[in-house]
Order: sequence, then C-alpha cells, then structure tokens
Amino acid sequence: MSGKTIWRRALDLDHRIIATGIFLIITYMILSPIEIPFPVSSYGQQYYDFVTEVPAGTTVGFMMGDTVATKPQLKPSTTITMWMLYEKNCKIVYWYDKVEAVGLMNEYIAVVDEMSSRELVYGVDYIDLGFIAGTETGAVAFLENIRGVTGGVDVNGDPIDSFPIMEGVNGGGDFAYGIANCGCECTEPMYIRQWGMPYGTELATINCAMDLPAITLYLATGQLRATANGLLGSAEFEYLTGRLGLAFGQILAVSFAGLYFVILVVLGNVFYFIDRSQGGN
Amino acid sequence: MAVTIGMLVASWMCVMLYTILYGDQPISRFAEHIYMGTTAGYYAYVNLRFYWDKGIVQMMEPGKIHFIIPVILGICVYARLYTPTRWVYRYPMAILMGSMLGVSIRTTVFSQIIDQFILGNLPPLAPIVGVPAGMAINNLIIIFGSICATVFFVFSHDFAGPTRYIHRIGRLFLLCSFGATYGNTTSYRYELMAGTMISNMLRPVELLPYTLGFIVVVAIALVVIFKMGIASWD
Amino acid sequence: MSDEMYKSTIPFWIITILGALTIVEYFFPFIGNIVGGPLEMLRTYSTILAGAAYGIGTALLVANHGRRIVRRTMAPHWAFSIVFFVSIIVTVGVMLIGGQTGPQAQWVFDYILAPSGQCLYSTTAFFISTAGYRIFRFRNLDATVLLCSGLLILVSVLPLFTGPFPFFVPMAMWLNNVPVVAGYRAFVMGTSFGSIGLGLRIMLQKHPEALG
Amino acid sequence: MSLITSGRVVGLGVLAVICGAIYYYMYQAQQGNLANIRRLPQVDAIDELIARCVEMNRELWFIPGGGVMTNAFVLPGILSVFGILSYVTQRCAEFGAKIHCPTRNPIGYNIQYEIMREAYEAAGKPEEFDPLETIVYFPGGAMRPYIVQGAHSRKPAAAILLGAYYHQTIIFCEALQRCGAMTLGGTDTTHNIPFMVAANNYSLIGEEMYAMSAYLSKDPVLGSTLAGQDIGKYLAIAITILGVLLSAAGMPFADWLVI
Repeated sequence: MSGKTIWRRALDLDHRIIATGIFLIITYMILSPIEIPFPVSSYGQQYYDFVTEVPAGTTVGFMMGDTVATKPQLKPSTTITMWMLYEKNCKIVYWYDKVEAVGLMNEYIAVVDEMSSRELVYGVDYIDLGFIAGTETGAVAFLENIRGVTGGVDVNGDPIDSFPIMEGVNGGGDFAYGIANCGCECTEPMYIRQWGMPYGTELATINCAMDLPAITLYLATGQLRATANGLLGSAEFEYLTGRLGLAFGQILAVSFAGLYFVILVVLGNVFYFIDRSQGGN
Repeated sequence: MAVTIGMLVASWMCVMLYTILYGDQPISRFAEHIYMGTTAGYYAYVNLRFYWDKGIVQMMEPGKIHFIIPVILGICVYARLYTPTRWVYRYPMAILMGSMLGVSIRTTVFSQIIDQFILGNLPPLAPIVGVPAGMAINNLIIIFGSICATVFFVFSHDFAGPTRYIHRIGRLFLLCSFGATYGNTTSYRYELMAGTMISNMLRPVELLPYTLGFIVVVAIALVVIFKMGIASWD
Repeated sequence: MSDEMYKSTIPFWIITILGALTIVEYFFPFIGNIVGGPLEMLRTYSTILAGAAYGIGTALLVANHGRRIVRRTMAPHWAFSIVFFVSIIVTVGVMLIGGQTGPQAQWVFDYILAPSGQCLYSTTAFFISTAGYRIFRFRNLDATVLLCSGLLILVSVLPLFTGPFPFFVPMAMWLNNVPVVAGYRAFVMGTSFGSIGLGLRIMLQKHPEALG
Repeated sequence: MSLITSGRVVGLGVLAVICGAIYYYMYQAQQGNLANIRRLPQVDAIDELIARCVEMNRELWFIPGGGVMTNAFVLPGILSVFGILSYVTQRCAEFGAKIHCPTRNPIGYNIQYEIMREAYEAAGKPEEFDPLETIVYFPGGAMRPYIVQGAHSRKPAAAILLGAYYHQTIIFCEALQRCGAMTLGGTDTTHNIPFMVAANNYSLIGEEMYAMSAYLSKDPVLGSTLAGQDIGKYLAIAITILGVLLSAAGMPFADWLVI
C-alpha cells in the first residue's frame, strides 16, 4: 500500500460494499416508509389532461408493449389510464409488439376490471389482438391493414368481425386517439413516425423515465401530445386521480437511493480532487 | 399453494441472481442458466406461435393459399444454420431488409427531419416576435443550439480556426442533453430496483422470513465458496 | 446461371427494388395504386417472417449448449448446460400443454421469467452507483456540463428533494425544454441523416456485409 | 388526383436532395475525386486499444450491441458495426492480439461469424480463428451475467462496445472499466448514449458511429458518401435560418413547408 494516500484507498473501495449499501437503503425504506408531499410536474398534468380530453365513447388504440422489467413502474399509469377510459365508456383495441406483454395483458385487464364500476365485456369494451412480430414493419403493416396482419382473428383465435368493437376499424386512421406503452425500448419515435404522423392520430405514450429527454422534443412540436413518465408519472397519476397505491410507495425508496447516489458522486469527486492535489493520479 | 410456492421461487431466484454482483460463482451461474432456458423457450414459443397462427394456419384456409410464400421463406431463414445452404436465408432477409429500409426512410424524413428540426425551429411553433422576452430568448437558444449541435456532426469539414468554437458549443449542447437522460436514467434504474424488491422479495410480509432466511443461506454459501477457492474473490 | 447470380446478386437487387418502391409509393399516388397492394402484402409477410426468424436464436443456443454437454468443454460449466436444457424443456412443455396464456405458462411467466428479468435488469442500479463513485468526475468542462445537468434532473424527479425545494422543478423544466431539446434535435436529425445514408448505401449495393 | 400526395412534396424534395448529393459524391469518388473527410480521433484509438492488448497479452473484446435485425428501428446501428468489426478483427489478426466477440444478435451472429472468419483469412491467419471461442452467441438476458462474470475472471485489456445498446451499457462499461480495460463505446440509441460518453475512454456519438463504419470500410467510395449527408445538414440549417428570418419579417414560411 506504499505510495497510496488514504484518499486513493477510499476511492478504491470495493464495489461490493457500495452495492450492499444501496441494497440496505432500499430494503429499509420499503419496509418502513414515510410520507412526503411533492409538486406535480407539468408532464403529469399534461398527460392527465390528455386522458381527460378523450371524448366519451370513442375507440382508442392501445399499444400495450409493457415488459416485465418496467411493470412495477408503468402498471399504475397503464391501468389507471385504462380505467379512466372505461369510465367514459371508451372502447379500447389492444395489441403489443413485445413478447412479454402476452403474460401481462390479462393481469392488467383483471386489475382494471376490479377497479371499474361496471363489468367489462370482451369484444364490446375491449379486444386483444395479440402479439405482432416485426417491430417497425409489423407496426406499419398492422396500422395499414389490421385484418390482413392478424389474419382476421384475435388472440384467442376467434374472428374479429364477430365483435361489435371492430366495426369499421381496420387501420391506424380509425383511431382518433392512440396510446402507446413503449416500456423501455425507446420506440416512441417509431410510433410517432408510423402512427401519429401519417394517420394524424393524437398520440400519447407511457414510457420509462429514461426516455423523457429524448421525447421532450416531440412534445415541444406537438407530434406527441403527452407522456406518462415512468414511476414519477405513475405516482403523479395516482395522486391526481386520488387512487394512491403501488407507485406512491416506491417513489420514496427511489428518493433515498437517489440521495445515496448524489452523496456517492460528491464523495467520489472530493476524494479524487484531494488525492490529485496531494500528488496522486 | 401454487401462488405461495411461486412467490418463494420468485424471491429465491432474485436473491440468487443478485449474487452476480459478488463475482463469478456457481450460485449465480445456476440461476442464470435457469433464466436463460426459460426466456429462450418463452420467446421462441411466442414468436413461432405467431408464425404458426398467422402463417401455416392461415395458409390452410380457403383462398389464402398465397400465405405459403412467407411460410416457405420462414423455413429458409433456418437454412443459415447449415453452411452449404447458407445463401438461401438471403432471400427472406432481403425481403425483410428491403421493406424495413423503405418504411423507415420514407417517414424518417418527415417526422425526424422536417417536422422536428425545420418546422420545430420555425415560428409559429417557436415564436420569437410578439411573445414575452423570456420565451423569445428560449426559442433563440434552441435554434442556435440545435444548429451548433448539427455542425458537430458535419464530417466533411476540418474544424480549425473560428469554426471550432461552433463545434465545441455544439458538443456542449449535446452533452447537456445527455446529462438530462443520464439523470432520468439513474432515477429509472433505482425505480427498477425498488420495483423488483417490492414485487418479488419484500411482499407479502408473511413470506419475508423465508426470503431473509434464504439470503442468510446464500451468504454462508458464498463465504464457503470464496474461502474454499471454488471461485475467486478478486 | 452462375452461383454468384442467385447467391448474392438477386438478393441485393431485391433489397434495392423493394426499398425504392416502398419509398416511391409513399409519395406518388399513381405508383401506389399499382404496387401498393403487393407491397402491403409483402409487409404482412414480413411480420410472419420476423416471427419465424426469432426462433433462430433459440436454435443457436440449443446447439451451443448441446455441443458443450457432448464435448464437456469449458469445465465445469457444462453441468449448467443441463440446467439450461431442463428449464427450456419445462417451459416449452408447459406452453405446449396449456397454450401461451394457460395457467401453467402464466405461472412460469409470473414467478420465474418476470422476477428474473426484472432482477437482472435492476442490477444496473448497482453498476450506476459504483460508476457514480468511481467514474463521474468534474474533470473538464465537458464532464462538468454532463454531470451538472444530470444531477439537476435527477434531484428534480425525486420527491425527497422537490418536496422541500420546489424550485428544482422549474429549473429542470427549463433545462428539459430548452437546451435538451436543442441537443436532441440535432442528435435525432444526425442519426436520421446517417440512417438514410446507410440505407441508401445498402440499396446502392455498396454495403456487401449487410446480408453477410 | 394529384401527382404527388399532398403534404409530402417538401419531404420528397429533401429526400431527393440527400439522395442526389450522396450519389453525386459517390460518383465523384469513383472518378477518383475523393471528398475531404475529417479524420475521427477514435480511429487512432482502435490501434491504441489493440496495441494495449498485445502489450499486456490479454484479449480484446468486441461487443456488438443488441436488437434483432428484424427491427428497422435499430437496424442502422446493427449494420454499421459490421464494417467496424471487419476492420478491428483484421487489425487484431495482423498485430497478433486475441479478439473475443460475445454477440447477442441471433440473426447477426452468422453474419458476424463470417465477417470475422473472412477477416482472419484476409490477414493470412485463418488457423487462429477459433469457431467456438472467437465469437459466441448469448441470448439477450444472459449476456449481462456473462460479461460481468467474464470481465471478472478473464480481465480483457481493451473492449470495443458499438451498436444498438440498451440498458446493458452501464453494466458492461462499468464491469469492463473495473477490471482495468480501456474502452471505446458508441451507440445511436438515445437513452444510453450518456453512459457511453461518461464511462468510456473514447466514445462515438450517434452518427459518428455510422461515419466510422463508412470511414473504415475498405471501399474509399463509402467515406465520400458522408459528404453527401453533410449537404443535407447544410440544407436543413440554411432553411432554418432563412425560415426564422422570413417568419420574423412576417411571412408565413412554415406554411410553405407543409404543402
């Protein structure tokens, strides 16, 4: 250890210790939460307004590309969106471009069914068109001709023409409003350019927090109407609709983890500069 | 019962997978291979089921015999696994790639170049005259910044002399944007972690003792593994 | 017909013609009337193809692990390959029995696939923390800009900070709506030009690696 | 019925200008007039990384990003790396550095396999290409533990991470940096580029990666196409400045662009 200052040694701290620290903080904060109020950001308000603005009774296209990894954050905003639309008697057409959504779809519908004041009827209130492979070409082909790509059947293999919800719906242009849950794949620009732009559909996305800066530019030009931004969006949405739940509990643990991160960055820099001023490298 | 066992399995899988943070050792490899098998099977099943339902089943229906084309092309993809017939897969790939390039180029030029860069920077979306001074300044910053940052991506010009300042300012604007993504992503990662722990490990509270007990078992096993030299700590 | 002809010339011409027609039909309605239908059909076909192509990864994986078990190479890792085979057989088996939304498949999804996926994904949190401690330094102006903007945005999305200090929110909003938009606009346009250029190079058959 | 779909005239014009400029520069290059392309400093970094591997007698890891090639959205990122892989493999073979390429792209695997085999042949050392070890395939999820554990036990001296990267970016960069590897990273996916920039020794931002691919290509004509893309950028900048001035003067310039 000769030639190493104490600062240098602090900087070489084993990464496993730092990792254990974050593990302990999050566990502790989840097991014994405290409550703090917070201001609602304009993105949350914008998304709330968008969902409120959808006229009662319209048919909404819903790309439900949630993944297992983003489920804890996006499930609240997704299910509350679905619930708000159902409360207005809107009809929703679901499909997904991700394999994992196959397992999540039923779970979300069950949650919404429980929240909803009325019984949801398959084929009248909603229809599940299943997984569409081929991401961008898949989306283009699907939005051009739904019956062509799905082969005229829904996820269970029943012909979609036998359901009243699909009357007169055969393309992206038939949805005046669309919502795309993009999970964490950053496919928002893809839906903007293949759905919102050519068909003029009013588009909003539900996405994880990291995509936000990359899509603020589309929000600024109005190509995208609104975004529910990750866990914060979910928490804000829960707050605005008065249905506090899962997201609200997590956001605190995340806050303390963020504090830990800020402290780590500051400490790392302080040690580094002291070490450098004392002749380290 | 199945639900309780499932929750236990879920939390134990998480504990075992988190041990990848402690180096290369058998516990995490075991969990990793389980995950690998499950995910490979699940993805392959759902995708091939799509191929089966939309291709083969549809082909059998009256009047839809033309769906035999994608069915055959789909089989051609697998020709690449065998060296002498490798070239066959080029046909399905060529069709895929041609369609993909076409559909992405034809709309990219609108949504990402014209609507975004050119129209987005112009009034009325970015008014400069007749609005509060703050807003006008903001819009000018956006226009100036985006032009500088575009110059950063110009490759046919050597940035020496005064133009190198434009290049440098462009880089700073880009880095500022990346910083924003970086902050959001950091919070997102912690959200993931909190979500994982809430939904898989720490809830429901009745099962918590089993999870904690398993953590202790794994910790002891790790100590043994590292002490006995089965895996190296450094 | 020579080998070269059907092994590489024709596939590349398929890309060129298909790509060019797809672009042209979007702009010219009279061409769209002629080739629009067939192209739409081809896109429908390509979704089916994409579904089929996904299985190739699993095929490769099975081949790799089978080889490992047969040759017993990379000891002792070949033993784990058996674990792999057990789990893939179980997964595909339960999905064949109950379908992709059946109760058994749902169990595997809910209690093995979903938690493991989330868990592996969330390990990024640890790596970000250690990277924050070891890598992110205010070394020069570039790094300082990146870090300051990152930290400001980070604290603005965490209620622990915005609760007591609400002024972080408007600051972050300004950052998000002004410099970030400027930077990303250029980035997005740059990558768009790049991808158009790349697509054109492939369509002009100057990128022979594209099909391998 | 109009000749051109309404609302798409300007887009067609812009596309035509870009394509025309690219074709023009390509034609000029074929005639022998190569365009002047700025040398990216990262090109020299590749040689530095390889030299480091030779010096330390350890492996160089080339990690192409994820994404499937059936997705147009990430296709440019995947395709642009093939040219770079070919170049790096050949350089490694020439200098005698060992290269290891764990890939997680199922369709790309075979293509990358062929590229590497051909590169070894081009360098005159086909016997050094080990089909089981030089390139290995992993499914998306399993790549993360493989890299983390592999970096821990095999300690590569240098790593090149290029392609369409998702959340793995920070795991890979941090794990590789931690084991002392020198890294060059680049991606075109917006949400992970910050980590590439912050955590790597050298980084390629977005379009620079495509440019590098054209630049390193054996065909000098491709490098010249970059100049064609630049014409598009100059055009966009010019229209923007003109538009801002005209609109400030009260003319409805934005309306002219949506015909």
